[in-house]
Amino acid sequence: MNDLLFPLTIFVLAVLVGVEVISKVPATLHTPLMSGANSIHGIVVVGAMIIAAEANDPLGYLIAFVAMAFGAMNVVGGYVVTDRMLQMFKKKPAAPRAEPKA
Amino acid sequence: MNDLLFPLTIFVLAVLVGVEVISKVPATLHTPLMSGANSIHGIVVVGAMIIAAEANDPLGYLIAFVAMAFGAMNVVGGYVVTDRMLQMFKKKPAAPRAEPKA
Amino acid sequence: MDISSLVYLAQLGGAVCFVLGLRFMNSPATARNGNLLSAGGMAVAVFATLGSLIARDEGMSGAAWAIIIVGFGVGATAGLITGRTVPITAMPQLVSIFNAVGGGAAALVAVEDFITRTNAGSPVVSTTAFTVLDVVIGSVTFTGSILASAKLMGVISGKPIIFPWTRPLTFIVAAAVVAGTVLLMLNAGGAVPLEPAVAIIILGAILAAALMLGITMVLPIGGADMPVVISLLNAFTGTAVAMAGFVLESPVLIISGALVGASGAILTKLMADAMNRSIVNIMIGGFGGGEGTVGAAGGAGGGSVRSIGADDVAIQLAYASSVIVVPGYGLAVAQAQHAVRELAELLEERGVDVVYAIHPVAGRMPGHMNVLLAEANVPYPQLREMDEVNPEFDRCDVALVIGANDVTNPAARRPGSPVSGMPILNVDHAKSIVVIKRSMGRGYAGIDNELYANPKTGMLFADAKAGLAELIAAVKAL
Amino acid sequence: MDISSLVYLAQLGGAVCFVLGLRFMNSPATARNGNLLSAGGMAVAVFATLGSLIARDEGMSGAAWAIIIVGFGVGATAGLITGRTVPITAMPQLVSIFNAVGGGAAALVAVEDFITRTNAGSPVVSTTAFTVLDVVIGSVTFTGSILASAKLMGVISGKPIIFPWTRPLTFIVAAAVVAGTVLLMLNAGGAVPLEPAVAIIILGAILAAALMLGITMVLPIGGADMPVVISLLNAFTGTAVAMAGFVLESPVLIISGALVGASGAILTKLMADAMNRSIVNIMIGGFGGGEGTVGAAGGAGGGSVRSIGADDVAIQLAYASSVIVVPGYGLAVAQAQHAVRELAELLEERGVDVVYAIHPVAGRMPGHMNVLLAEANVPYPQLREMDEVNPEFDRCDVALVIGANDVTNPAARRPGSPVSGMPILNVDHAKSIVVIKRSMGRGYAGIDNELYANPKTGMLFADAKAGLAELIAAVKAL
Ligand SMILES: NC(=O)c1ccc[n+]([C@@H]2O[C@H](COP(=O)([O-])OP(=O)(O)OC[C@H]3O[C@@H](n4cnc5c(N)ncnc54)[C@H](OP(=O)(O)O)[C@@H]3O)[C@@H](O)[C@H]2O)c1
Ligand SMILES: NC(=O)c1ccc[n+]([C@@H]2O[C@H](COP(=O)([O-])OP(=O)(O)OC[C@H]3O[C@@H](n4cnc5c(N)ncnc54)[C@H](OP(=O)(O)O)[C@@H]3O)[C@@H](O)[C@H]2O)c1
Repeated sequence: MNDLLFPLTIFVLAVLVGVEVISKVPATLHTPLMSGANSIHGIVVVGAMIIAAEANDPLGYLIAFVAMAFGAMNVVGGYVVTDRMLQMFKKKPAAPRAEPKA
Repeated sequence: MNDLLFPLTIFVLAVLVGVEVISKVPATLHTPLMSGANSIHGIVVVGAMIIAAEANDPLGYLIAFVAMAFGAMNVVGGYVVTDRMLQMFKKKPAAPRAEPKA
Repeated sequence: MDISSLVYLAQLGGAVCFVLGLRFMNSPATARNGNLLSAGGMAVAVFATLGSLIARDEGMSGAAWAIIIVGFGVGATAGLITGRTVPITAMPQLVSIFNAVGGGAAALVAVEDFITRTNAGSPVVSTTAFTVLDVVIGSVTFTGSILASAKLMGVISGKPIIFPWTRPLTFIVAAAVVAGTVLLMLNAGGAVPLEPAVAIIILGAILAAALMLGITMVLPIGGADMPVVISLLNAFTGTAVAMAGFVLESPVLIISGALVGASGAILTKLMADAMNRSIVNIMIGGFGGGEGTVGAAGGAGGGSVRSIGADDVAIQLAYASSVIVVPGYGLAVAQAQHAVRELAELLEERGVDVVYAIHPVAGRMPGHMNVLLAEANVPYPQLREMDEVNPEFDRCDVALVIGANDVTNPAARRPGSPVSGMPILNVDHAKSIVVIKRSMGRGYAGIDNELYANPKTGMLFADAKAGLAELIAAVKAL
Repeated sequence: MDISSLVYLAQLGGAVCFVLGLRFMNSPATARNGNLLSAGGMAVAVFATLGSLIARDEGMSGAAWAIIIVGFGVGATAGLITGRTVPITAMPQLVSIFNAVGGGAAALVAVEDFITRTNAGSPVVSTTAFTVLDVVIGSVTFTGSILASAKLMGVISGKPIIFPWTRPLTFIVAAAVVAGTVLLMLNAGGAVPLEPAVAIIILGAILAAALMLGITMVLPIGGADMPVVISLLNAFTGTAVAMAGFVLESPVLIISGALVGASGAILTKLMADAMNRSIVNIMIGGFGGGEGTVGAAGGAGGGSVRSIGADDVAIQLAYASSVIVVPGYGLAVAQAQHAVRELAELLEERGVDVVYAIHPVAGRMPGHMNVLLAEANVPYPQLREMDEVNPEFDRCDVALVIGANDVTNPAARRPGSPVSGMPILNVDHAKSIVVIKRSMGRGYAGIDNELYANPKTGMLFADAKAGLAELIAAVKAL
């Protein structure tokens, strides 16, 4: 089998998964969702690691370093920000005249 | 890469697609949907064709023939029945006192 | 690009069509096109495969051509004829038959592949595992589906059939399957070399045992639970086809099979959830064959039941400004779908607003009421789903319950009853309630319905079709 | 099982976690766990990759270790600090920055891979195509996202910036990208053999041109459309990462990238739909920088506008039995989320039933109001989505509109206005309406709102925060 067919197949299937998984998200969660999807493409850090391991000249080192830093910023920042946004969607007991506690 | 990893990957991705695609179907369409999914597994007819092409003894011929007929019944009957069920879900103009036409 | 790549892409395209087809089945408006798209994808995948077989260096033998053409012709004709002629209310049993043959085909594919490989002396552990899985799942589906179909058709009793030996037999047979599997795996791994003929006989034994398993699995389950069982077996077939894909190294089989396996499993869960039961519970069996038992006269709660005549009901209906019809299993049994449409049209001509309240599990299969009423050409917009219609009962003048029981039982709102937790139609919120059924007989859950003792409720004791005919005549006479 | 298979399975598991994580984000209750699951999957995938690199025969050089550890440290610190400290209302611009670096990283990965391959003399056509796609999409995203962020931060004007040369420049640059791509493909195919250095310079030129494209693409788009643009660029980054996966033959990159590409595209479409605009429309630009224009005094329809004082409003609110608060963009601008919660709590103490009506595109990003009100600890159950709350306006005593405009404009129900077809909140069905805003200024769509001329409407002209403070004082004084 042609070497391209496997990547193509998983690309197509992943696109289908992506389309299906989103269309169910309520509008109110769109922003956290955008942020969550944003963190996922931080997986590019894996690509940066692979080129870092293979770089062998100063230019290569530089590119790999920048890619590594960029990717890490994407992935770490993305998850932290998403979590901060979602943290706010907590249910509070609907206590009409709750005294401020602690 | 191990020969099993590719099939496994597409299996996993297809399971994810299947899970996502169904959870959105309204209850009223469950029966046609069961029937529609039923037609899809008629794809086994492709497998029957492959073994038919490779069979070379009477037992093989017999097995391939039965598999072929079973698969074809599944696929053709499945689509026909599903279409019949869905045909009935047509919108009629909500005409309270529509005269029978034609 | 070489032919095999083209074929591969065509098959992948077919699989994508399957997914999009299922997706379009989300909404009644696009569902039919979805099915056509799926069928188109299937045609592409099948013809691409045929092309690839023809284009092989060794070509295709005459025997292969004959098998493919005649086999397809026979199967397609059978599918076409049954699919076209079977009445719409017998659909679940037909789907079950298609399931059976699909599972059977998947099992046979694996068997033939195993025979070829074994005779060629080249079994491998991973393929053997998938072969056995395919054979077992496919065979269980084969007999299980036929049995499920027979129960629904009434060929054998719909009651749960439990013999004292069923349980032990199941265990023995299952143990035999496991033992055979282990032997074949050891053979493939080279640890226990077997003669090819012996290996094939072992596979045959596994197949026979699995066929038996399918029967012992479905026998103890009541007829009313069959739709869920059929859905589960549908998922099984999908899984078997995916296994066949592993065996034949065919990605399109893997993708389509896994798709059906997963979607079937979700669908089964949704169906079971809607009835407030667990899949395990249903599989253990012994439930759901008890409808028709007559409840204590007078109903639950000790309140007395008020009987009402067709003429009174006709007046109530004709002068109401809004009526909600609540159809149930009894409507399907009596085949009264056309009669109810006729009554609704009569009322609409008099300016009454009529809608149908569709409970997700009214009847005996999901969407049963929709399929039934659509057959009678009830306009789709008049069919209202439970969540949408429930608030409207507060504003409606008459709720006309026809052959529905459990889905209206207020006992579901309290804990402690078999239907507890099941969402119900708020029929008791209507200003006035009329129930058409033959007697004080119980429904699927086998419990009394306190709705009948509600002072607002009038009972019109009749077969649904006969009762509706009386009502139609009475309304016309007004 | 060998190490590479294990690593592969770990990465596949990570990808499955991403999907499940997104799935859990369906509902507020599970969303946070979904994000954690996704992060867990990421950690597994990253460590598995590290393990596989260490386990390679040639091991990892000191330089590689240094790059990975220091690079990760620097990036992670930057992400952590900004992620933790940036105020919640500045989230979209931050997401845009993360987008930029993600796209940049994807482009750099392809560049480095290209350099290595070209110097080794082994370019192939298919990989080259993916490399160029990756570089182009990644670079466009990089500059486009930075620019989008700058517009939202106000570093540069949020108004659409259109120079006469923007359009021609875009075409010239795009043509250069295409020409470069063709050259590189011909080189890889062997038709036009180039020196490695030349090929690398061409790729550099493509990269530079794509960076320029990102700028010319986003410049003409108004600040208010930026959330949609950011979402689109998010999908771009996903696609770039998938391309990087093709280049590096890394399935996990392909799956995750395609997942984000597809889900981002759908999300972008949903966002654009909710504003009743098409993506193409937005990308053409020139719209959405015009808020603040003062409408004709007296409002649409020639009706006159009634101004009302805080004390009057306080009495109306305090003695109402149910109040629906309709927050909009002005509430966010004024940072009045805490004030509105305080007012709502005061009213609840007096027994008034208060809920918030959340229009899907109120504010300037989807979910803006939810994020804002959640920050002020408004209990989630009080936030009602449009479809759910619209019927309640008929029964509510006072609708309190705070800094919302377009989402309440009845003109949307008629054709012929820029907001036509957008579903709106049925504020005009309330018994009485109070609007807090600074002036008769227009909203995002730049049109007058006839709601203000409705006889039931009283206008409380004030900054949202100041106006609410007055109201709180007045209610306390009652
Ligand atoms: N939809 C599904 O997928 C599915 C699948 C399996 C089980 N179930 C279960 O089935 C039940 C469905 O509820 P349901 O309210 O539709 O039905 P039901 O509770 O089973 O009650 C049906 C009623 O119809 C009456 N009836 C029977 N034949 C009739 C006839 N010829 N004319 C008039 N009435 C007749 C019976 O009373 P008389 O004998 O007094 O006439 C019976 O009480 C639920 O408990 C559900 O969980 C549903
Ligand atoms: N949510 C999204 O994803 C998104 C993204 C892009 C665009 N949009 C669009 O944005 C619009 C959103 O509608 P909307 O009703 O929320 O807002 P809007 O129609 O833009 O109106 C906001 C109103 O708030 C007032 N305002 C501004 N600053 C204020 C302050 N400090 N205090 C009090 N009031 C203040 C303004 O009037 P004054 O000047 O008189 O005070 C203005 O009319 C829709 O047209 C939507 O299509 C939405």
